[in-house]
Amino acid sequence: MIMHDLFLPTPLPLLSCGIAIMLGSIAWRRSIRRNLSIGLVTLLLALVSVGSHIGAAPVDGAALFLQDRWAVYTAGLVGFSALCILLMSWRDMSGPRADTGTGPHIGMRTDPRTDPSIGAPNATLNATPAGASSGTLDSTSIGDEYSLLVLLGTLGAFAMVYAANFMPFFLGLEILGISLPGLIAYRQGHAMQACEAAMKYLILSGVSSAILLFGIGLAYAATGSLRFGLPVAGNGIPPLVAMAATVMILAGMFFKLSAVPFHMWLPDVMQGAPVPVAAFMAVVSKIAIFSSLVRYFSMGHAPPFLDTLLYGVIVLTILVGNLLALRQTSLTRLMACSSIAHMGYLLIAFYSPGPLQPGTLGAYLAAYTASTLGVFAAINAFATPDGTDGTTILDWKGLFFSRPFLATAMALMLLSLAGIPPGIGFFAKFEIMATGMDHHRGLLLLVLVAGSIMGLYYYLNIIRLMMVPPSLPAIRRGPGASPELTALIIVLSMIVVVGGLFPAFIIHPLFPAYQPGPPPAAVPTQRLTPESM
Amino acid sequence: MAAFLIPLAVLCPLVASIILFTCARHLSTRGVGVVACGGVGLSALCCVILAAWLLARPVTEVLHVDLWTWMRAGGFSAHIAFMLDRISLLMILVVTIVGGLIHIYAMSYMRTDPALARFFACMTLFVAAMLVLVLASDLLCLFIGWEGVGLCSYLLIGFWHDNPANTAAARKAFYLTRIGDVAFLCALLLLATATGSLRIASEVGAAESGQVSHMVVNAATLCMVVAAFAKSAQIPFQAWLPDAMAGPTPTSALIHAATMVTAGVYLLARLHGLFALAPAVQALVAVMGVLTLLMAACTALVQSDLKRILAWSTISQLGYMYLALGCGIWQGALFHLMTHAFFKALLFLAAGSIILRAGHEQDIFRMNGLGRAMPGVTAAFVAGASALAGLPLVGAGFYSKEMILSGLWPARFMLAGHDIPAGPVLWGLGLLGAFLTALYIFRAVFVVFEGDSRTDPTGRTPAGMGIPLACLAVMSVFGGMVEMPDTLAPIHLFTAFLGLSPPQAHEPAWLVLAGALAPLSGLLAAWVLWGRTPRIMREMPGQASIIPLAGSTPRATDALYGLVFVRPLRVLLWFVRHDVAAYCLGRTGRLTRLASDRLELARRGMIGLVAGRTVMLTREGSILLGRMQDGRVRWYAAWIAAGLCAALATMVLP
Amino acid sequence: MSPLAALVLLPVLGGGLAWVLDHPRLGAALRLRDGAWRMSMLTLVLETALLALVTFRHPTPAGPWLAHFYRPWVPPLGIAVRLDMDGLSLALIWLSLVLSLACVGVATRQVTYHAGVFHCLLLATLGGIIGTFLATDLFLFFFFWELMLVPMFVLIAVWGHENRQYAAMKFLVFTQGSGLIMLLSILGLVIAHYRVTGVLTFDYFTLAATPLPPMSSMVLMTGFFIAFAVKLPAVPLHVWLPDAHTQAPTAASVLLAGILLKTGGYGMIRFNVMLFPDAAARLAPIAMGLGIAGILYGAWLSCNQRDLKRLIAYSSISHMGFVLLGIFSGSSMGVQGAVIQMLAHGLGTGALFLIAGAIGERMHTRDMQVIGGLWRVMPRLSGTGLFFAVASLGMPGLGNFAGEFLVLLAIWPVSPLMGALAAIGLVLASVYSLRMVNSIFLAAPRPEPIAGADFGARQMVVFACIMAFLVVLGLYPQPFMTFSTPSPLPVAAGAATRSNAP
Amino acid sequence: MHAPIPHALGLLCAATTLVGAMMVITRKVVVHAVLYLVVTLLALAVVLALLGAPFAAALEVIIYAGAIMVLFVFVVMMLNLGQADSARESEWMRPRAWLGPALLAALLCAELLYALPSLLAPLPPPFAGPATETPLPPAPPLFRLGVHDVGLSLFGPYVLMVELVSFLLLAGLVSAFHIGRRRAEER
Amino acid sequence: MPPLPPPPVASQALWAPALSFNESLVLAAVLFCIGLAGVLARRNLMFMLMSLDIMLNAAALVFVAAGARWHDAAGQVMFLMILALAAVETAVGLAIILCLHARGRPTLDGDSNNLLQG
Repeated sequence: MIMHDLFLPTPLPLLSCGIAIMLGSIAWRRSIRRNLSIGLVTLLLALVSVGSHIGAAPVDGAALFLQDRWAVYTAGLVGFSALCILLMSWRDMSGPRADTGTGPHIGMRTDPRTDPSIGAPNATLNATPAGASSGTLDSTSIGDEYSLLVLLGTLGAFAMVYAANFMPFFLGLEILGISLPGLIAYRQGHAMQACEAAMKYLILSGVSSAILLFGIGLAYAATGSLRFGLPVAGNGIPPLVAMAATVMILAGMFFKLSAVPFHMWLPDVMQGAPVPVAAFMAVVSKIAIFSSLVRYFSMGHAPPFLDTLLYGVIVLTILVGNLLALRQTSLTRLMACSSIAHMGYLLIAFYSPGPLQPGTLGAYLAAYTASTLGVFAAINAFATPDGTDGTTILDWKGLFFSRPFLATAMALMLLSLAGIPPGIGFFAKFEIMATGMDHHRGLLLLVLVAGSIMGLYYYLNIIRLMMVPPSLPAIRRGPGASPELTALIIVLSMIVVVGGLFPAFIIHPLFPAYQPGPPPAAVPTQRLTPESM
Repeated sequence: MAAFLIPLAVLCPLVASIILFTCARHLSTRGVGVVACGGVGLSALCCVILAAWLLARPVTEVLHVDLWTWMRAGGFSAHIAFMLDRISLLMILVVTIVGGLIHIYAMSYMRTDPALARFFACMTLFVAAMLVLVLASDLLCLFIGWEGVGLCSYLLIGFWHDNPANTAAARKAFYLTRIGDVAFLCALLLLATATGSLRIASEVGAAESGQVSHMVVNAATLCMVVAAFAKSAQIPFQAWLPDAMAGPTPTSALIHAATMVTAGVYLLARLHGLFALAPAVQALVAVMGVLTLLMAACTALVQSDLKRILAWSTISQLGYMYLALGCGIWQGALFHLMTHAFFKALLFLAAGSIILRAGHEQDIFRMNGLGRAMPGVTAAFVAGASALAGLPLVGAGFYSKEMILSGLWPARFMLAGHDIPAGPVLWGLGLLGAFLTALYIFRAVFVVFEGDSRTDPTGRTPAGMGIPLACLAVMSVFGGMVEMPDTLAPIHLFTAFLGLSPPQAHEPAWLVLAGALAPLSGLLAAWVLWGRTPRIMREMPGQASIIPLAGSTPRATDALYGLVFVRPLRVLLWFVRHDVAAYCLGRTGRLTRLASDRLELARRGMIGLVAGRTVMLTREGSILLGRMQDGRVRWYAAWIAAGLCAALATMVLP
Repeated sequence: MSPLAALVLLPVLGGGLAWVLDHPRLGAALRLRDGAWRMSMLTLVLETALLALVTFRHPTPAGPWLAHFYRPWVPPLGIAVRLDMDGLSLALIWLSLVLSLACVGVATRQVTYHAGVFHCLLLATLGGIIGTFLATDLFLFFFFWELMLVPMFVLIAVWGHENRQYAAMKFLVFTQGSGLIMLLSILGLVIAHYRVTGVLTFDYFTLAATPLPPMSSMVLMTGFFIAFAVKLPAVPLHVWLPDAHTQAPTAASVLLAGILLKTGGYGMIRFNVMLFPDAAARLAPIAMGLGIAGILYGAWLSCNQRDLKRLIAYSSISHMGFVLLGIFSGSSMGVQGAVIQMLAHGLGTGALFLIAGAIGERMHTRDMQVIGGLWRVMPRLSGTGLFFAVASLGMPGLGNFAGEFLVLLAIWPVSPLMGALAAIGLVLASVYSLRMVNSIFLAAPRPEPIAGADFGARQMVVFACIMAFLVVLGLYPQPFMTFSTPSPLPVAAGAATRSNAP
Repeated sequence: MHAPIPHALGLLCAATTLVGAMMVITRKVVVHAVLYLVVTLLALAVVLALLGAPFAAALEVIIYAGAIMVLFVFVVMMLNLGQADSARESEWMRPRAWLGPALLAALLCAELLYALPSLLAPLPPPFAGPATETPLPPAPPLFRLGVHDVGLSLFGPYVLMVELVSFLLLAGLVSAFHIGRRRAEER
Repeated sequence: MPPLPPPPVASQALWAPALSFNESLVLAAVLFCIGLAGVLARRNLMFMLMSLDIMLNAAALVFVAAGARWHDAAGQVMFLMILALAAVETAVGLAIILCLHARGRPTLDGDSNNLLQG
């Protein structure tokens, strides 16, 4: 009927189709492997098609969706991350566990002493109807919604990334936000923790959604339009309404980004969540929301009345995130805190629009994505069926000697996060500093330096622990990670190293500012005027 | 040929030293001795040839050997360069010949020591360093030798390192001389900055032509005086030398008597042209010299350790030399330096023989009556003692001391425009010193050799020790006759050797007479006090009562050092025994951790926590509720709300 | 490939091969014992040969720069892989190689615990250091600057002594943190240049021509200065050093003291004094004050230590104080003196750490009061130790004195008081050096018998070489001084090379 | 300007809404709160209707006050709450516990009211921004938007959003299903 | 997004409102704050969920009022979306509440027995 004036980026219908097919498949016969495969294929297709769209882009720009370079880039990152996360959970969801008899476990710790709910796992297993393969898996009954929820969450993230209107943005956000409690609850063995994490997430995200919605409402009241962007107060409306709207929208976004003081939930929730889901929260949802944030302010041109707010939030985020991370003993918690800090670094780049900014944001997002995914993949690979869960830092003690490959990869990722060459994080942090320097964000950069030093401490603390020689002379070589995890880790390591050594190579195809040649002349020199110096 | 011989003279002992250091295990005791003595002997041979060569030339002839440019930077350049003139010729002869004799002596003396190779390595290295010192034509090059002899003295004093006292003495010596070295370095920097070079000749020339400001000359000479005093153990640096007797006796003979301590004298004599431009400094040198002379002589009078007596006498004799230098009689100082090298080496070596045969006993009061048991050594020691005391005609010291004393009489100081005729006073004090010298050395002679034999000396003094003793004894007796006062005989070989005109005899003849009588009266007094009734004096508790001040001097000095330097340094060291910066860092780290903890607490809901605790206390039995008060989700939500409020506030507020 | 790039890459590649060779199965297959060690030696020998080739290549290039390498890296940001070598870099690279050879030759064969990784990391550190000495693109410089720290961190953290983890952490946090401040300065400079000229570049020569207002050049230089002062170390920022040096394994201590500290001095010459001459002149009083403080404070603390390696570490602080003093003395003489001092200190202290390592290996302690006199049992080790202790106290005729004297001579016209204070450091130097000598070499031996042999011929050859270097440096430093004078910064020439390079 | 009676009705409904909301958050017994919530929602529905959105008002009554509240009641029944629970609730609701939240809420309210257009419309805005240079009309006109308008918009340009909302519902369904089933299984 | 409809005919569109735009905004703000206070003050998860619903309703009210102000149906479309969101949140929240209730937190206390904390 109105298809001709619809504009729809391809990943969205692709994902929808995937979800529909998956629902159909579940209805027909439950099989986790098939669901996972469908999910992987869908995500792969979506990833491939991030740049394409259905329908013609409306000329007046008043579309629900929009597909510019930035959206394509972040959508690519989102798709890639979701793919990685689904791959990461492949072993846990589908691996044969007849021999261990512990059921599917995602980053689980099946220590019967600590977990009261593990009382009768076998009874649970026997009670479930026989699954696809050997009849001992309960993964068919438990795990089949997993890929569905991942796909749904990814769909929400895509919707946010492409959104040009408050409505798809808000819906995407909520789809993502509603999928997450379900995903969080996948943590077997720690059912109470998972439930509690889900509860916390739901309540707090509800509050933040309400704030965001109220903000959007005010924006709508001020402008009479749902266009995704800074509201400009319309006829008869005092500008303060638009400003309040912006502040409230920002607060909602900051909650999802877990910027201080809206950060409280993240460590708890990530600790309670299964490892891949924690990765999903740390990467997919944050990239999506960050992408929207940048879009909202049209590449970070924040109005001046937000200066105090942004300054305060950035400083607090970096400092508090790093300070919190210093004391953590749980690895997922630590990653949560460090991700808070990384959001702070990203916000510096966000807050410094200019010729360097797109490259910086791209580089940093890519670095953050690859490194964080790598860390989580390593944690997941570390978790072995016999009960060691990689989420406690002390578990990693002496890993360099028992599983050198895994430890090296982990060290590489952590170094990249800490911003030490040769990881891509080094270049990314360098770019952030360059961008900030360009804007004379001296205070923020000093805070960044301080935060980086603290970060160095806790990242290297893990590396240090991994290098503590094992007390037992007999080195037990743990079972190798499953092939898909190994491959994933290798790919991520390659990205981290290659990106670190040849940053131009990674970023060049994405941003016109990165085309070779003498760029300075071509760069708009709005910031080169003497008075800005 | 000569240009080749100078480096060779330095190189011979150096190579010997390197061989001894590196091949210690492969050499027999004999081999070690051969290498060491061969090195020094060859060097002595070179020196003799050089002497023959140079003496055949006019007196003003100076042989310069520039080996290479050491460093050249900015406007400054320094060279590794040697020069041979009459002064350095005298010095190298003394060093190599006396040194050679001592080496020969040491071959026998140290025969049984397991670390013989190290000993000789240090000894030969010392000779090499000393030769560098006296031959250098560049002050920086001289500094190599200057520090080198210090290092060797450190190694040799602490040679028997199993005893911590020895190593402590060694370090004390090094530290004190190092202070002087720093002063020397400052002098070098001053001069180098002023002239851009450190050539001795050019320095003196520049100073005399007025290129160097008066201020710089004064400062530089003052620094050098400090350096020389430290090296020569003059007040206030006198403390290290007596302790340095902890080393083997040949070491004492070579380093702490004959050569190294005279390096300061040599330096001042070498730069006499420069010092002539700084009369105030010269006056200071003279005053300090005479003070040291008297103080050390008094101290020597109350010592009971044979080697310490000799050590204090060294300090005292060096005081003479500085007195002479301070009054501009640098040739007298050099003359005394030479004779002192002879007789002090003799005295030390003889003392070494005595100590060896007395079973390593050094207390003179425990070795009476050795005279009959070891007549040869006794004779040598007495010869040395009379030379030291300056007994007229039979002691080399008489002539050199006479030269100084007669030069003192007319001495005048030009201080701040005033002409102070200080000569007679100094002369009188010098004469007193001569009296004291005779007194204390013959005290030792009488106590050691006279009286009943208390100890039973064993063995015989081997020929390897006897021959050097004999040679040195001959030199001590006759070495002074190369220069005589006109009153006695017009022999002025020494001044001629230095290329100076013989001194004009202005002084009355009774000066010579007084100079001769003073030591004789000292001898008499010693005989009266110790020769006749050794027992009584020996039993007298604390000879310190005779000269109370002198008796307590060494202890007082040490105490003073302790009070002024060591104690504060120790205290300071104790205070900063930990790295302050590291401590501060630790505090910062703890603060950071604390902040992190606090944040964590805040996260858990500090307010809720506090409130909960209050509730728990006020209402009984609700521990559960108290724990429930630990704010969680609401607390998080409250943060969100608070953040929103703050955010809105930033917007609303201007 | 250009020799310069090969110089940087060769150690890294060799290290990788060493790692591979250490694999037990591979070693067994090749019938190779100590495969990693042999590979490292081979790498170092090759590297030395390469360096010799660069050094004695004919014809000598016309300018002061001996070799160049240029390859674009991140063109949009004006980042390039640019390596240039002048006499200063060459001298320091020679020092690095000599020391690495010494420490691989003497100290690392005993490492059996994951020897392959150990050698790989050692060589990687070396590669990073050489890169630091060569890089003339500021980004590249920073890249290497950071890169060399991680392997060193691992070396300390895994192979170090009892408190290694803490020391490693401290080391990395300090150096890395200061590095970030330097990065801020680099970026500030780049952006200032960009504002003026519109050209975004990290090229050293181009940036050297940036006209800067005095205030901002001061701020930028301070950023550089802090990073280098941490590395050097200057006094309030030295806190990491004693721990790191003490806890590091022998080879890492040698590298740390011998070369890593020199990157600080190198950076100060290359990036502080030459990039910001005016600001450096204004900072000079403070820097020189820090230098004096370092000389005295380091020596002072050194006097207080019982731990042998700690004593040497603090003495390093004292020696590097002279370097700081010389660099900021404002005269070429001072810089020359600082370079000589760096070379001499690298050799001397490196050797002392090797000896301390040898002692630790034999006695299993670093406590000087426990070690007791060694001369009777190990005369060669003790003699060597004595030599280097004497060198460390500034004996004329050895390298340290030449450096210290030149520095003092340069500082004297500026402020005789400072010169005198610095000279007092020499007294303290004698105190700590001789205290060390009298505690472990020339002292009463320990009652119980000592296990372990004296130095063998191989060790003695290595040490003899180092001694010979020190003596040559002390008695004939002139060629080094002439040679290693940092090339002046001809702005026009720099621009010319830039235009030629691509 | 306002018609007095509808305006009074509107104010009354608004007041009812607020009072109801206050009662919701202060009740001890969950069922009471649910009932007050229903009252609040009904009053709000009237407000919506008075604002010219009858469709929204109807949905509010049907879905919110109807369906969702039934869900609440259902859960309350399942939870099997008793006297002990209400006692605990009153235990938790001491004035001290209200102090912080009330302060925060009041502060936020004050800030929002400051930012929103004043109730006394003709007053000049606090900041004369560029967008408000034209004098404000005394009372802005409101428009009635019926089912027709909403339907056109919903299935016209926003049809994709309807699809997205369906996925939102699906996500909620799956999540709730998953969580709920886990409860059932592991009990 | 559709272009704004043409200005309506005054007689048909202009309608004397029972509540002015400003009043409804104020109502929404106060309602929002009451809901927020409820979330902050109550420890029972049920009450939290209800407070959340109040907040969402406040936001929905803004959209409706603004839609009437600008004569834009998108406001009511948004209202619908919020309604859906509220339903979904409530459903998931109640599921979690049941889950928690069944597993050892029968008091539904959001504060106590937390396993996840710093």
